[in-house]
Amino acid sequence: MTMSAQLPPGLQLEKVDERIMTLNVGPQHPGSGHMRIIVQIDGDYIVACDPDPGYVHRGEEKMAEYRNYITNIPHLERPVIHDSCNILYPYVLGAEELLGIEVPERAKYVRVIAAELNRCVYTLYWLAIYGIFLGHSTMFMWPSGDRELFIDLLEKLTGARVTHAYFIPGGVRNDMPANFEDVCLRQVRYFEKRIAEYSDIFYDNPILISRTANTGVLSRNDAIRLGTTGSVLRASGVDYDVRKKEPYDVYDSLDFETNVLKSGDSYARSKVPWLDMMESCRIIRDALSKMPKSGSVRTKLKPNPKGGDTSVYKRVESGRGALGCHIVSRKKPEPYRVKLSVGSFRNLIAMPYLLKGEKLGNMPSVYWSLNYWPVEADR
Amino acid sequence: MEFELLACGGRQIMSVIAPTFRLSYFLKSILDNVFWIIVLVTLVGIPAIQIVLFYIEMPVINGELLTPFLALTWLADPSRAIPIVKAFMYTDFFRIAVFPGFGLAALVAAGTIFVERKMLAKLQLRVGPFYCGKVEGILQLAGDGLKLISKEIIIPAKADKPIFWIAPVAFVGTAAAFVSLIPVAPGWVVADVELGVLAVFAVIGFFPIVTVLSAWSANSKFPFIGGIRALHQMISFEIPLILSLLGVVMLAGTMSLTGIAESQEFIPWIVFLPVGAIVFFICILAELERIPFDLPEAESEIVAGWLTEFSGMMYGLVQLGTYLKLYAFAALFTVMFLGGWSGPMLWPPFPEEIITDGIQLGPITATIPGLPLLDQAMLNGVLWFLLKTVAVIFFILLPRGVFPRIRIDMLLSLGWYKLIGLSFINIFIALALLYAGVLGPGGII
Amino acid sequence: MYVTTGEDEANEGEEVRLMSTPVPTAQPFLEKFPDATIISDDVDRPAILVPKEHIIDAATLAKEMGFDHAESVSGVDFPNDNQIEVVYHLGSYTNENLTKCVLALATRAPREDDPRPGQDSTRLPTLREVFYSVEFHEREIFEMFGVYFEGHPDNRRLLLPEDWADLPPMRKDFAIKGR
Amino acid sequence: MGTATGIIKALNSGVKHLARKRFTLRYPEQKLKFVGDGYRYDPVTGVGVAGLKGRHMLFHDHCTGCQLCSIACEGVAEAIAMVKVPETHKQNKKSIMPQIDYGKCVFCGLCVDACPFYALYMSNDYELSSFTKEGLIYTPAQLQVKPHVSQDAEIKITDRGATHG
Repeated sequence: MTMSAQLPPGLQLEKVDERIMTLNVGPQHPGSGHMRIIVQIDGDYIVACDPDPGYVHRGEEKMAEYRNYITNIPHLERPVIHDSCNILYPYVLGAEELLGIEVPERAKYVRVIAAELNRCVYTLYWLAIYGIFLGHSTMFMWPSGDRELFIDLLEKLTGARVTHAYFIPGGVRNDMPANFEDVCLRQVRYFEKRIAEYSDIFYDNPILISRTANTGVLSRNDAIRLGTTGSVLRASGVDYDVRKKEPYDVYDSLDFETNVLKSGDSYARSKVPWLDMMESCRIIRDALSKMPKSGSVRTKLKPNPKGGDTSVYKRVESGRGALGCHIVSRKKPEPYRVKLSVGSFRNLIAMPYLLKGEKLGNMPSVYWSLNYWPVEADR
Repeated sequence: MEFELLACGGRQIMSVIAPTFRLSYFLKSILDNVFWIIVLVTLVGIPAIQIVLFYIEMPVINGELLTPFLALTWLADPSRAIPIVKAFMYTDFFRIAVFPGFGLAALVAAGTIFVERKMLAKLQLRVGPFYCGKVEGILQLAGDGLKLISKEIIIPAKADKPIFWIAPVAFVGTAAAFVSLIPVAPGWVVADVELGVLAVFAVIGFFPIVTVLSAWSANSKFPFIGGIRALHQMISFEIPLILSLLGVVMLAGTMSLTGIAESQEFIPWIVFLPVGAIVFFICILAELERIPFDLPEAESEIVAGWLTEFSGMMYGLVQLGTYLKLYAFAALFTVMFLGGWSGPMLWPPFPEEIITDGIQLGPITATIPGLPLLDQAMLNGVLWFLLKTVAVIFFILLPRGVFPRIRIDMLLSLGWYKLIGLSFINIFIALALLYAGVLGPGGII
Repeated sequence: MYVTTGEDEANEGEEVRLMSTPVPTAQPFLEKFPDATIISDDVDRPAILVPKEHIIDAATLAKEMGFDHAESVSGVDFPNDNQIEVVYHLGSYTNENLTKCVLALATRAPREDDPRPGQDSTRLPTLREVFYSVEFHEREIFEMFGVYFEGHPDNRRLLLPEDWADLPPMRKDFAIKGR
Repeated sequence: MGTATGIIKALNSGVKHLARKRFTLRYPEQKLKFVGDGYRYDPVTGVGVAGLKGRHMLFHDHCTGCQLCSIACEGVAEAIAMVKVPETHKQNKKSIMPQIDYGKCVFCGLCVDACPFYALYMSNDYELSSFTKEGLIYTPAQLQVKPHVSQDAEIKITDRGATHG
């Protein structure tokens, strides 16, 4: 890898390495999250970038091998507490297949609603950080405040504000409270109005567009080749959403669309989650209307269920992209191996690739537009 | 071993956390303090009193030379203190430290910080400072200042210490020098320079130097990048800043800030030179390092830019300098484009009897003759000036809630291509107005 | 923007073709590699166990069938068989017929009894040349299971601290305290 | 001119929000209202009842000392320990009841799901902070007390924005 070949014509020097400055962005840096990015810059240009995650590695997969299928639930949601329903979803689906449990129809709808509410919670948090990374403090405060709407709904539904522990093999822990539908519809309708207001100040803001458009462009081929997922992939023009392509639970009966943008730059990557939130609102309203009004929401489990001698791979679409769970079972109450294939970890590979040759000022926007959540990637 | 520990009084041994209390040490510390107080009073206090007594010319008030004795008697009788206050108000020290100079600017700066926090909070659907000071957090700034003062000042180990210490003070000093050039009301200006506009640019030219010096002396990567960015930004925006004012200078026919303010008694120049005003305003934002041009302090890229290594009150001083600078630039905009203090008379005229008889002050019945201390025109001018300045400050603060930060290459291309071009257009407009005989010295209006 | 893509090989521009293969089963692998074992013949979740000598060929075959990215690479330790299994879950974005399908391509490497850091005798060929997206996943398997991927350009630790001097933590003989 | 229009639109949007209602919960004065009296579980149907997963409520007259809650917690937080209680109940031969360490509890509520005797529920009380670690350990006698909570703030949506009324 010759560095001089990466530089613009005027900057190609013989001893280019003497001009390189190494910046440690993180883990105590305000623009990094819980990770370190070792950035080498030449003037204002990034010539090399080496992401160094692992500062919040907690060994969730190892812990899962020592706990049974039920007690794993509060642990496995820890990597993304803002998206805890979605990260539990593939595990729960896999456990249901391994343990041979049927899920009641109403529980499937409740699950979908909880998952979509959670996706909004996560995306709003992500958007808030994206705003502050671009120096837009209003975009930090508005989503943080509007997130309260969904946290409030989830708290009514599950009893906890962030770590819900709501999904369980066989359905969900508890039924909806009495007037949940009305409250949910009212707040979601308000949120749809509210989210449209983001466009004036953020998404249609000419300064933001000129700042993020055409930066960190990930072409369609590269997005596929690097195996990126979620909003990064859809911003690069690949129409792939697990909810559409491999519908789990009741997503095949719901009315929604996937949002695909062509340009593949930071702007598109930041806009796709915003559009997804609107679709989430649609899904919630659709699911509330199509849901069976009564019925059980949980199949009762045996006290200490054992899986077969097999393995499953289930995946769902989380806030950060496809989230797969590979569970290997060896006829024990505990899973033999649980592997979470998370979207953040898959998108991480695009980071050194995109940041090389960018300006230093684009580093936060490109980094965060990858929808990367350090805690989830480390697991 | 224990005996040794006790014997040395817990002083030399690092592992002893609390030194053992001894009455002798306690008495010694008190005596130390008394000794130093006596030394300081002898070396500083008495010479100061002597200088005041024998070398400073005291003012002549009511036909009497003010002696310390007279001053003390006037302190006893409040009504007789008024002439001293009046005399004090006409000294240069008052102008520098209190009214058109530092005191007013610091007051406006403090107000700006408070308004910025509350307004930004409103815009972002928050509450903002709320609990400190009972009324909408009005004492929050004082609390923050107290916190900054009480914080430890940490100097990087390999910093160039003298320069690093001087930098914040020099920053505040430069900002105060800038403030001193601003005329607030007719006759009320600290330094009434003939070539006022040039003097302003000479002072502004110090800011990048101070910034780069502090960034360089910190000997750290992030301040270095921030300092270089600040240098780029300030230098490239000084050119359109100067060029955009040329139109006003040409039309007014003078470079004195007072003269420029007086030249727009009826119509402010912003009416004729809106392009120049817009360019000047954008340049102000860039020079002040405010969002969307806060690249030197971009916290998500380079931690806090050139402020990264400052701690405690050093950081507080830089912030004070920044807000003084903000006031000064807003005031400059007011003087150059909005007509300074000119405006219809809003201040109510003083009642006749107050001017002739003075004020009866409550139960003591101390009549204060010789009012008004400040005449009506001056108060009206200050009112208009502050109103306009506050309006400009509002527009300087507003983008912080609305825009994201821009990138350094966008910033430079904006400064070098667009704003310079626009300021030339502005100059041509001014020249056209001048040669058409509409405006300027000897013009129609 | 003067550089849009970083690595040299990226600039060659791989043709992403829309292929219309029939919905695959695991059969083509069995035909080509007779010593492969079919674990699952499910339409959506086929699973094949391939000896490690053929893993690159098998991955190439999978890529020709239309699987274009690796969704997940997970390792499973089998101390009873004295083997470590590495499972590549391959998915497809481009092939319309394969969008539901996740192919589990597994291979096994012999597991040394006493894995010590620095002695990476558990070796497997890397699939990075075939699927670029396995790069970080293989780094994770390397540190978590001690499987050294021969030919991987960047076989460094990823998540564990630099001073980790114990067994690879995801192996079964690394026991959690108190459990 | 698209840029200028966009900038003006953004400024306009910002200024408009100066008149909006503030969307902030002033926590110590206002407290959010929750559904019901806390998370419950019905072991017969196997379905819970929605509610806040706050501090536990232990009904001494139902607890049999079966340790199922403690076993459920073993894999999660190890927060529940079974301790001797002075009182004697007919159904509780061993006189042991759960004691919960809220320094460890993650409020997942799996212990409530494990209880087959309607003895362990969760309540709306979430203000559990203490100056000492010992203060976070709640004995069975403390868990028996019904918490006194005053929570009434709810999200109200009006034309001028949402507020916590």
